[in-house]
Amino acid sequence: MPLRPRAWWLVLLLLAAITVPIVVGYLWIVIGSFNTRVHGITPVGEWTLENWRFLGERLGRRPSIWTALLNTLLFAGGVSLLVVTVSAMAAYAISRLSFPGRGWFLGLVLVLHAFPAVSLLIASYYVLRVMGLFDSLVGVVLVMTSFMMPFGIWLLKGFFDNISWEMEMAALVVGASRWRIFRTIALPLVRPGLFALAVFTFLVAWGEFILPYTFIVSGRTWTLSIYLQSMLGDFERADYGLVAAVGLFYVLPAVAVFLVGQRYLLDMYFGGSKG
Amino acid sequence: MRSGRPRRPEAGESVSTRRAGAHLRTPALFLTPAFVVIALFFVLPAVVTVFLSLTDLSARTMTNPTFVGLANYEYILSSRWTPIVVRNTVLYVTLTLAFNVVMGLALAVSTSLLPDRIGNGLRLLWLLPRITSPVIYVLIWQALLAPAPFGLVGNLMGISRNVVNAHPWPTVILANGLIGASLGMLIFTAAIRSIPRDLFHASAVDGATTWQTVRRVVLPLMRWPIMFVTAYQTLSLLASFEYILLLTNGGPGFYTTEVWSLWAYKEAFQSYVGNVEFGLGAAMAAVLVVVGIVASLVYLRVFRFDELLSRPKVEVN
Amino acid sequence: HAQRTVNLVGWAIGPDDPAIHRAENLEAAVDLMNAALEERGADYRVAIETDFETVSWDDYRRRILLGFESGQAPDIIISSHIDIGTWADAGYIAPLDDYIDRYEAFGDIADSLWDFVTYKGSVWGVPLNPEARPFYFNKKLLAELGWSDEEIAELPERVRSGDFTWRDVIDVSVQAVEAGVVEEGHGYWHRPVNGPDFWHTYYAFGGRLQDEETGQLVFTRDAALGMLTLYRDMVEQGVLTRDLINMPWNDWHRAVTDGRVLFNSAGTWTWAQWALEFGMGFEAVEETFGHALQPAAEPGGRPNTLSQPLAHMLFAGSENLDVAAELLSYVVSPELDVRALESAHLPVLESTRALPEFVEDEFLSQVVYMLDYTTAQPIHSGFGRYSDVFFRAISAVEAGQVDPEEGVEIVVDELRRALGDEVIIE
Amino acid sequence: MSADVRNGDGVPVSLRGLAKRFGSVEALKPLDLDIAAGELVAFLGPSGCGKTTTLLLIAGIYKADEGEVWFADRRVDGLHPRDRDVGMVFQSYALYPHLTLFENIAYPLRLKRLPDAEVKRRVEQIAEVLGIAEQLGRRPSQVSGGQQQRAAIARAQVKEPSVMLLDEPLSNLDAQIRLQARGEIRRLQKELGVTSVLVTHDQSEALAMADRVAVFRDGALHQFAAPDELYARPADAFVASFVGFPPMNLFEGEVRGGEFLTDGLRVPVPRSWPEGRARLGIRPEHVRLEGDVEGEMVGFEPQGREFLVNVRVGARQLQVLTTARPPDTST
Amino acid sequence: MSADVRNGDGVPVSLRGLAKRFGSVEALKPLDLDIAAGELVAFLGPSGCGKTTTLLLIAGIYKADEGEVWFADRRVDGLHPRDRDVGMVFQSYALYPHLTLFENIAYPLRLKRLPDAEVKRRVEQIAEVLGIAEQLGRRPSQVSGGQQQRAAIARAQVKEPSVMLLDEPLSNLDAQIRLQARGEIRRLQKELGVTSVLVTHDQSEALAMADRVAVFRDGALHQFAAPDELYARPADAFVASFVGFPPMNLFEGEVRGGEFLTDGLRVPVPRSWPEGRARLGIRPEHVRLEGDVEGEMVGFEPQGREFLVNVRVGARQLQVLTTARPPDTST
Ligand SMILES: Nc1ncnc2c1ncn2[C@@H]1O[C@H](COP(=O)(O)OP(=O)(O)OP(=O)(O)O)[C@@H](O)[C@H]1O
Ligand SMILES: Nc1ncnc2c1ncn2[C@@H]1O[C@H](COP(=O)(O)OP(=O)(O)OP(=O)(O)O)[C@@H](O)[C@H]1O
Ligand SMILES: [Mg+2]
Ligand SMILES: [Mg+2]
Repeated sequence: MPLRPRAWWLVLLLLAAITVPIVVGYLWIVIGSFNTRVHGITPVGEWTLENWRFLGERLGRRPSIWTALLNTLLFAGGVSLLVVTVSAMAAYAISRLSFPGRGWFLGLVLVLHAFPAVSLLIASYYVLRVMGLFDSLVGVVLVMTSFMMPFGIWLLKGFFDNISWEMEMAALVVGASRWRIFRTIALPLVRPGLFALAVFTFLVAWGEFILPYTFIVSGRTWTLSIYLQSMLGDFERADYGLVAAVGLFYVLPAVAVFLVGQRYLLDMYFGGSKG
Repeated sequence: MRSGRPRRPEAGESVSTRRAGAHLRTPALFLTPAFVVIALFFVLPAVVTVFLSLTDLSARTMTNPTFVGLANYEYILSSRWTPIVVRNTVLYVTLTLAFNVVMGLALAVSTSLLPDRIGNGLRLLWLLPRITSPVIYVLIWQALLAPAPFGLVGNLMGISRNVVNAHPWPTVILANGLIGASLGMLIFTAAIRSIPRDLFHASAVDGATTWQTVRRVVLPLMRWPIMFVTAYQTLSLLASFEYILLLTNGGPGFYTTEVWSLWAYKEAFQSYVGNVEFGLGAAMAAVLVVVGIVASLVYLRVFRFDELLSRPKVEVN
Repeated sequence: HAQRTVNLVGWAIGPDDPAIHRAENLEAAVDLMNAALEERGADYRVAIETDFETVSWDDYRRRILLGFESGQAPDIIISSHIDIGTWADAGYIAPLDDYIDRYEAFGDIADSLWDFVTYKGSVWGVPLNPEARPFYFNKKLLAELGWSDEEIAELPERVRSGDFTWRDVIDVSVQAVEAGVVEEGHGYWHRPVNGPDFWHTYYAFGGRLQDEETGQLVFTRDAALGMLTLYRDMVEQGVLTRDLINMPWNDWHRAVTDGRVLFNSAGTWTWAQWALEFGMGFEAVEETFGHALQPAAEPGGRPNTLSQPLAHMLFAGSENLDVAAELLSYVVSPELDVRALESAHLPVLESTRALPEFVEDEFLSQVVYMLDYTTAQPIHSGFGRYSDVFFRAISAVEAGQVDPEEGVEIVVDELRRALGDEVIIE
Repeated sequence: MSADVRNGDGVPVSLRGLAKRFGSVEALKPLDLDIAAGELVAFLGPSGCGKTTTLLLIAGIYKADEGEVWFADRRVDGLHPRDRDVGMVFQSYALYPHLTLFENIAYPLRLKRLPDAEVKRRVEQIAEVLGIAEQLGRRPSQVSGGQQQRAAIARAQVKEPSVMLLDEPLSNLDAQIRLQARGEIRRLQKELGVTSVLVTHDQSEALAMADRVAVFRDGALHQFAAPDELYARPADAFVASFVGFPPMNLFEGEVRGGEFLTDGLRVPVPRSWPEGRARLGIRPEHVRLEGDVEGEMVGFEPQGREFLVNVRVGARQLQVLTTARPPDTST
Repeated sequence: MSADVRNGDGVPVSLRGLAKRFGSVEALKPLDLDIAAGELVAFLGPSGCGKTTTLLLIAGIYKADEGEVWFADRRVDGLHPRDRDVGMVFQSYALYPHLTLFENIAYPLRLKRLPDAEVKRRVEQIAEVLGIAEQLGRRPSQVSGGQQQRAAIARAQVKEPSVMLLDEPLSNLDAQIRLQARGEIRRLQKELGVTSVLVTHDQSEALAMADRVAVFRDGALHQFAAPDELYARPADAFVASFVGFPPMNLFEGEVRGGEFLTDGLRVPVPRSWPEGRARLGIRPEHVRLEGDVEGEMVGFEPQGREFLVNVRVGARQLQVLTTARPPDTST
């Protein structure tokens, strides 16, 4: 915001104060991953790199963490791509095309968000089975896509709203179809929105556990979340140091994606334009 | 200058019918993928859920469930816990939502007042809870709130109790609130950045302090984003239970922090032995779907989201 | 001549290293079986693909269920014996009576274990990894409290004889707290989350879970009341912290291994866990902890323990049911069975108990007597709900939300509503 | 002047009873207008008078509520914009910011899937004509406003449309460049002979560039005539006041005995004018500050080479444009 | 003309060595400028020359890198904008979209916590003066551009600042309204006697409204003088070409023997001019199309009452403004 107050450091102080708990929490987990025992955030055990051994070796029957990382990248990337594609098309139509029921459709999209994803799991199972998509990555990606789509449509609609109509008109009169305009003009122009959505979806898919775990039964697609969860089964014996290390490893790529994508995320504006 | 030439209806007729067909073809093309996804993964599962809720489907009866009518709904209604769970849900959704929105706003505004680098850094810190795996996030909470000497809070405040158990509600709301705040923070920050610089300049010249500018110009201009976040988060919260499950598991005691979606999840998915009551869980999910739909319809009306739709300036597709 | 390969799939669950043998034994059995097939000149060989699961039971069971339902389940499933009720009712798993008779290897399994896998008159699983759930006491703390070495050494016997009861647990704990040996609330700890350990105490108070004849679930008011009153008293007298429920396991074990808890109920596998994962080493564990049966409720009452063995089950929809069943007969060989020791579980075969590995394992050979006192959870598809309701009542009583009488009434109410005539309230 | 247009590729455009409303707003009342092939017609009028609406109706972006649009003997209303063969230039230029000028200009050709070599040839040719050949590799944001405007024209022109529509193409340009651009557009249009409609609310632009000017107000056509006719013989008071700058002085009064009489002001008029109530318009540059009329100077604006003086005569104010510096310029 | 300003509430404004850079861009080179109390000064110059920067430095939105700003004997750089007592009108108007015009105008008063009645009185008074009393209940998006502009002026004026800053307040207005607005702003400014700075890139606006004009280019001041002086005696070629419309004809050439010589063109000049290389500027309206020079007419634009003719004489092009219609107007 322009006009930084002179006392901005006071604001900073205040913010820093309420941010301390978060910092402390993550400090705990960082320390915990390098020390055998932590009281509060004071390491009282020995310093060790043992907890990070998963970087170099396979733990138990798990695949290499790098395989899990790659799978997660593919999964999150795939979901992200699909969400962006489907949402962009629908959002373009809602924002830019004239057809009866536009408002109704936008409302419907918000209503969809009210469907509790996990509670519909069993029902989704039946649907996937009927479609022959149960036990396949495609099915999981599709279900995941459906969860993120409402957000995507709302987000991108705002972006499409802001494209000048004249650009669209200019393309129309020189002979472009709406589909062509969508691909060659509209999509490039809302690129910040696409990135924002992609980053956001990616971050959500990054953390997803239940879907890939439940809907793929034969063989196993190890994602990082399954990898992490597999260290935390309810067997009273989670190796917390290891879990902390894996947890940190797990969050790092997401942080990187956020850092790269932050400027896009900070451009996702939900005001929409009126007029 | 009028030509006075009669119109040729035949030409007009044929032209306009062709146009009408083409007119809907394009929107249909664009909306088909979304429609397919919606039909397959929202409408169909919702219908299936309603259907399942009328059966006694469970792990045991999965191959041949029997139709039980409204028995599952009667079961829910007759439960002594229903009012408590409803109350919990309302409490959880409203308090967490309030925390999310207020905190999101506070973060967005305050980080916007800082130099970009510092603001970005702080925003990343606040986003961490959202991008951390829930189990790790809850692990952190449990660790910090554990009884002395393990927990920091216990150590600092000399509480020998496990804070999660001693104060389950504040814990649940804070833990969820920190996560939700980041969505508001991102969206509000983006909204603030989209306010023209001139407005800030004008306000300063008009004699406003930064705080006055925030209160009188920035906040009113965030109407849409605030409404969107409120609506979106309400629905998200209604359906969310993961962190409660991991933190308190609905306890301590009888249903102290159990919310509707957690209840439904437990009925439908969690059981110490192999049997789970999908039918009952489906009934609970169906209730949640209805509540969610009603809530979103109310939001759509109250917040007048239809104003966000403007008439397309191009009339052909 | 052409040789077929029969491909099997097997799923197992457990905590990493110590339990990995559950999967590996399946693979080892394949080698044994193939050798036998070769000898026999059979025209096929067996191969198996195993999946060893370490995530939570809920997730594991859900995945199995969807697998069953979609026909994509593995041929061999290792899961808790109590799952048999639900899965047998649904027809997902195959009865094994014929196979048990066909392969004599199964005859080596301790007779008492078959009860765990028998449901509605049929055998549905081949048991593995039974355990006992001892009552542990901290010898050092007792010594601090002024107990002599003899007194401490006698404690397991006192428990066994019914001389040292749950009431005594309270009394000693109160003394310990008063003497400052342990902090308030650190006298006795049960497990912090829902699980089978509560049932041995319920049994101790004379509770019944299942009617032998009808197979219906049973709820014994008096037993429940006794048990809830016990816990209420423990909390009120500062023996058991009211924040115990929902405590992370890690903190629980830390407190115990740090010597801050006088008594606790846990499992045989905990012994190894304390030694290895919580860094005590076997020697220190040996020095610190003593183990006994779970005490009786009344003087002279019967002490007990509880076992929840796993079972190998066969997917009824498997195309290779016979081959899978034959494979199980190779799994039950002593050299594989003995690997149960790795996870501090007990072997299932009589002949394994003679193996030197077992005899040399002091702890396990010391606790194996407990199997004679063991109890089991019922095999009934409504038991999950039953158990959930009961656990909530424990939680509520300990949190001071309700008193034991109310707790019992609520449980009765809930059970009637949820299970109807599937439960007998007595 | 409409006489001397060349009939290049342009087609005559004919609007017949064309009308459009937005809700309760009658953006365009039924309009009949015939534009000759190769002619440049300006649509002139104040903001909101329906100029853009008319243009978009011709282009096919809006659907007409009534009426027809004919390009020569082809009826085009009902056709999709892409089937109408028009080119259009927007006030904002509407260049695609993510494409280079080359790709912007090539866009219509790419849509036709012309071979690359052909695209290159035609883009370079038109860029040459418009003097932006050097800038083809740059993005719109990297070139000046004038160059953007030329790129927009190039894009509209490159597929050689039979009708060219320009919506305030010059209004975002600095005054200096605007003058130059006027000439260029006019020259190009004449060279190519494309029938063109230019929308503007700047009367000097309309007068300078158009063969004929259509003056609109509130969705209705007020006059359609050549520039000099418009200036010399406005059809009504609105046109009179709208065309010409500074605007014409208009007085309500009475014609009596060869004189026009209004509060404190009498102006000799031709005897032939009918007597009675009338409105008189006098252009500021036709008033000379001399003679025996008593007036007070109430406003004064230097205009560079001239001065615009506001004189109060009786109850009336009169705007006078003069090169002579008035004796005392204090208010 | 700066002599006749009234000393109302205005204060003299003095910029001393004021400078500002953005990264490597020297947006404003050290500037000294003295503005008299009650004077209206226009900052004129092409886009990006630093006009807005200077204004924002005076307002206190930007912090100067160097130099001082004095309002009378109060040094204000270092003060927060709210403590400077300035009013500012932005090119975008910067009206608060969520407030009615009334609340927009009342905003500065509310910040001073004036009682409601007083706020109402003052807002209505200034709205009356500016002719937007009827629109006070509407939002900015519900009124026309001209009304928005007036509301912006009202908001800047309502707290009766001692310095008024206007950043291209007219550039978003239609030509007709713009003319009217010029007069209004000027009148209001004179009435109130507030020291004002008007930023514009339109030379006619600067000439028409300002007591004195400061011409900028690339962050540097080129000339600071009264309009007629600027027109008649530009300090350098840049000012000469920038001020006046159509722009001055400028030729490189040589003065020799009382004549200025350039390719194919010779112009008699005063004998007193020094001989040697020189640049000559001739305003288009000072060229008459007569005499014995041979030229070709290459462009022609009717401008309402005049014609702008482009004549090629030898290798040079000359712009001529004439009221006579040239004999043949075809290219
Ligand atoms: N898409 C639309 N929806 C509703 N009203 C519209 C729309 N487009 C134009 N109008 C209205 O129709 C009238 C004519 O608008 P139009 O844009 O044609 O005016 P214009 O002459 O081009 O004005 P300007 O010089 O401001 O561009 C105006 O009152 C305008 O508000
Ligand atoms: N906030 C800023 N950050 C970086 N550069 C800036 C900033 N503001 C202005 N500049 C640069 O400083 C120079 C002067 O800008 P300024 O806005 O003062 O020009 P101007 O004369 O007002 O132009 P215009 O007529 O286009 O408004 C320009 O090169 C501009 O790019
Ligand atoms: Mg327009
Ligand atoms: Mg500027």
